[in-house]
Amino acid sequence: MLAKIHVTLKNGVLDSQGKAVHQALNDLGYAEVEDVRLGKYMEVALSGISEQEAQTRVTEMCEKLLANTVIESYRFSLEPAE
Amino acid sequence: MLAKIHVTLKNGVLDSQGKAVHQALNDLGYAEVEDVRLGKYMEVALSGISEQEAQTRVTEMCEKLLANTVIESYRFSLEPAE
Amino acid sequence: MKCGIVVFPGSNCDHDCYHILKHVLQLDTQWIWHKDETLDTFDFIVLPGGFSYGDYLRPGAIARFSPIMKSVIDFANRGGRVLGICNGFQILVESGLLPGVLMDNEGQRFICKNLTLRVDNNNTPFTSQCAPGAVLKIPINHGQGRYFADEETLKQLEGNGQIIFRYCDEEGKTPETANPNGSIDHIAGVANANKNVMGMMPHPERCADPLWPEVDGQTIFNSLIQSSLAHS
Amino acid sequence: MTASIPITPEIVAEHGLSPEEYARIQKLLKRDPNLVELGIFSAMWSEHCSYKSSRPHLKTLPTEGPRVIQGPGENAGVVDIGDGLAVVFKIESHNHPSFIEPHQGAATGVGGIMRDVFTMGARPIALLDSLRFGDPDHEKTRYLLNGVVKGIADYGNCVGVPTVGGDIYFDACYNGNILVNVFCLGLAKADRIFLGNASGIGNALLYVGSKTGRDGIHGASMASAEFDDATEEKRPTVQVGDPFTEKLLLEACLEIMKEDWVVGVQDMGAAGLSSSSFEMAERAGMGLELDLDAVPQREAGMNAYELMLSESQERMLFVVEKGHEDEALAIFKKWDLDVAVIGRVTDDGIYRARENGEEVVTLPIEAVVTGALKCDRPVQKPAYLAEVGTLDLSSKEIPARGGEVLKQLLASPTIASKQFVYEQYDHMVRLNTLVLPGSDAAVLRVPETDKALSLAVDCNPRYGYLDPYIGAQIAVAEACRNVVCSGADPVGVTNCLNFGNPENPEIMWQFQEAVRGLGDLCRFFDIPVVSGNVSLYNETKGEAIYPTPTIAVVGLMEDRSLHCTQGFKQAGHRIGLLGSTLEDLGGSEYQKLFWNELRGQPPVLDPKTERAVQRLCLDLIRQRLIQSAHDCSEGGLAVALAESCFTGPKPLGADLVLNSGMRADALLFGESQSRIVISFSEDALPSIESLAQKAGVPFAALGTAGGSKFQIRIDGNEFINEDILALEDIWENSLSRYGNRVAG
Ligand SMILES: Nc1ncnc2c1ncn2[C@@H]1O[C@H](COP(=O)(O)OP(=O)(O)O)[C@@H](O)[C@H]1O
Ligand SMILES: [Mg+2]
Repeated sequence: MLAKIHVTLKNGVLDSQGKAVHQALNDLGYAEVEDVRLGKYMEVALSGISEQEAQTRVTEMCEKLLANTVIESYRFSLEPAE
Repeated sequence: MLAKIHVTLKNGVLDSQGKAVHQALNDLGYAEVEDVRLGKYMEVALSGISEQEAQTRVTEMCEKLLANTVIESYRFSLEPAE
Repeated sequence: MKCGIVVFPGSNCDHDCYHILKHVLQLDTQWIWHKDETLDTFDFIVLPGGFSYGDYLRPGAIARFSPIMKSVIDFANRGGRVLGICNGFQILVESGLLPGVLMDNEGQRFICKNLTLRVDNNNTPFTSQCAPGAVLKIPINHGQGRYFADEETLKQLEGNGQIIFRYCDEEGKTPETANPNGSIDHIAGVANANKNVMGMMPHPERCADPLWPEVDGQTIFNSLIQSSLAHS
Repeated sequence: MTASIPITPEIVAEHGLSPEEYARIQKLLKRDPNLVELGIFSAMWSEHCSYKSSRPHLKTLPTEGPRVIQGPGENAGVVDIGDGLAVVFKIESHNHPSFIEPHQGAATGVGGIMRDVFTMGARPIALLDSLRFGDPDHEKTRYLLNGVVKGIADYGNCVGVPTVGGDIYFDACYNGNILVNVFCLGLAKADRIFLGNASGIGNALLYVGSKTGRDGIHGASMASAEFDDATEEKRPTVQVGDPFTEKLLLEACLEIMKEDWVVGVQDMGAAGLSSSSFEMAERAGMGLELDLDAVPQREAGMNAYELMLSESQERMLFVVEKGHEDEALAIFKKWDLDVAVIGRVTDDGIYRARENGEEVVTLPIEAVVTGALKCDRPVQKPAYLAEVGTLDLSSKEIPARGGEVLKQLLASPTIASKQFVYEQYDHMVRLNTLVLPGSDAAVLRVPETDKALSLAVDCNPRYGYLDPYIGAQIAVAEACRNVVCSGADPVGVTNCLNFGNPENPEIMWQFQEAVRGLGDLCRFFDIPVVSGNVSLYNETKGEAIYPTPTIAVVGLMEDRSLHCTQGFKQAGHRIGLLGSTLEDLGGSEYQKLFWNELRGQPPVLDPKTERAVQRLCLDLIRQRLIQSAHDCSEGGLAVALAESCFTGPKPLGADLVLNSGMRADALLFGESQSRIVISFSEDALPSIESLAQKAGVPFAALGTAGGSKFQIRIDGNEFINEDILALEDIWENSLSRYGNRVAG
């Protein structure tokens, strides 16, 4: 099974990296860019557990390690391994 | 319009972050974790251009700035702004 | 007096802290290995700077789960004094011993340079030897030192005197130009509510050897020593 | 299976081997090689590993001296500094990878050179980076600058080795081929130096570090595509570094090196497992037996070809005495590293590697390591030299005032402060950096002694273009002068020779001349060359870079309290100049910026004068007669004076008077060698004058430090009068303004 996890900054937290990329894109002539938000994308390959277990376990992993919930939110989907 | 962009390391490129996170998850008792790959996720808000234009422009942005195409691949989808 | 320095994989200011505590300040100084699970008795513990676990994922995120950290957290919760410097600060924040987070520097670049800090609370075990409002010259060395906390937390920090250091200019003022990394309210160091745990991004161990022209970092270690003496 | 593919002429060509070279392989083996073996020959006989074009020339360098413990030929050079200590150092290039991927290219360059140093048993304590970029206006330059600097910072900072100095030049000759040369210095016990030696029959060959992946497997794109049908995308050939693993590897290596049963060690650099294992066995005159299946692997299904040639980073090969394998494994496991016994030392001089139980490599070791055809490359003096050799100054207008000129020079990224760069590097970790970046040379204390080391790196490529012999000499002279200005005696040199395609006789001539210049001056100064690196083929589309023999010098001072820096210390101090000024405008930054040309002769370098100036300067520092010393380099006297004004504890103005019969632009902006700007308190003047006279060195008092203006009068006329803080702002911030801009 593959957990595809997105970790993004919560609203209201200044995304300085996103801001820098936004600025850079504008400077490069992409005037149509209005906003940029940067986050992390993770793929965690899991084996030997059911989808239901995976739901709980991955939530736990995110809460504990993969996201810093003071400033970040996370969401994930589970897919059969390719 | 919102471009949702995923940038990931190409196959075979050492993912030292993924390796460290993998190890950490195993150490935390998540023995089911078989592999971890880390990448970036970006949301770029665009305005005043058509979807077709956006396709070309976002591709260009990825090639030029958002992805390091020597070691990373990217993919994106375009969605109407929320 | 006995102090300990935790060595995480990737710590790289551990030797520098050791040098200051052991050779300059002549304390009984011990290494604490991250894989150990139990802790000796110590008067204080230092979490040194560096790149624990390569700073992968987020600085401090993986280190906080090192086997030794359980004992360090217990030690802190029992009132033991813990000083986190730079990466050590990041680990304390990730482990929940200190409030807030440390994010990418606003300019997106690593910065190593000398600068000035204002002591905003000298009534702590880490700053008791500083004059109120004293301006200390201490270098920074980090890529992810932008302190952030939400408004409510900030209010609490302010109210409890938990904001220990702020980046400032040479006169102690805090214009935008004196904020190297975009930290909220210029915050460079914070303590927990009990003031027995403190984290700071600047490196006092880099200016505590009388060999160098600048020795302001000594006041922080001296404060720790004095307060530990008073304590024991 | 990789062993069974028949070798066709196309495959041989793909591997960069000539038909003659292939015939030689057949003759040596008395059979056809298989594909794995061919890959090994290809890597080992490449220019990079075999030094086939450069070796005859390098042999002429002076490499010996009473302090030399290890000269060229090992992973790094070793120089005795007394007190039972030795310094281990080397400089190396990572030019091509950095052009393709600046961040990873530069980062892995740092990783590689550090491994070269800790392989020898030394703890790395300092890095220098010598960088060459294209024209600042070239579309890729800013991106490359930022990427390279970030790469060096990410790697060096993480491992915890301070980057304490370096140099940076910008010139259009690097538009298509930047240079990233990184120097590392380590400290070791003089009697605990480790060599890359695989001796002792039955001893174990230990692999340690990261797992092997398919990183940077060159020369065989076609061949490897064939055995890897699962490839969805073309495999990237750049290596990616992991500084965290390097840090663990460093600590683990230093820990295991306390043991007496460590026989030899070498890092896996270019050509990975092949070059390290072959070279170790060759040095010991032994054979090796390897089990490739035991090699820790990052990806599934790797074959012998890939395992032998992968350039995955952060890997080392150890030979440990038989019976101590378990102790060795335990130490590496303590540091969470991948480790495995992958082979044994044998006595027959043959290399045997097995894959799935089948022998896929059977090669005579000595023939592989030393058997490359020596090339006696033809040389020919380049045609361009006749064209550019002359410079007619009479047709050039002399500016009436110098303020604007000075401002433009200070803004030139080659001259402007490099603070923007070195602030991104941790230059303080380990508490040894006595003089931080920003002075002529970095000064590091030697822990537990009163000594200090001084480090500088230099090379002006324009001088090398106009005359590679003199260009190389000036590079040595200037690097030594920088070290001397800090108060140290030069004790060792390492060099990185960056040139174009050696198959072009004109390039080969440049190379030969530069090596001759380097050798001659080092012999004259009596400083040994203990290590080095050669990087050839630095060109794109037939456009070669200018000859760039980068020179790093290590200096030693017995009493670290006698170190000196370049900034003026207080108002009222007098300012003077050691050495004399000639009309040296050829190759200058002034010539490039204002006349947009590069022609004439490079500055004159008289070795005797240079030596006299350097000795006098050291004398003055050691007798505590001077408060600052700064050598004159790019931008000439005016820039050197201004820099001394900016870099003291507080910026200071200066009031200066010059008399001369020469063109004002040559006087102020010409780049005459063997000159040092000094400052001193009034009462030291008579002693300085008399010492200078005794030494036969011209000395002139120029004026006084202080005030808010930078003023220069020439023969009674005001030539420059500018606000010092305005000048400082230009110098201080030009490079960061450039680097922080995104486009245009
Ligand atoms: N790439 C770099 N990395 C670190 N420090 C650098 C770099 N380039 C220049 N510096 C530092 O800036 C100062 C001035 O360098 P440079 O202009 O080359 O001086 P000089 O012309 O006297 O040799 C030196 O202290 C040098 O170490
Ligand atoms: Mg220079």
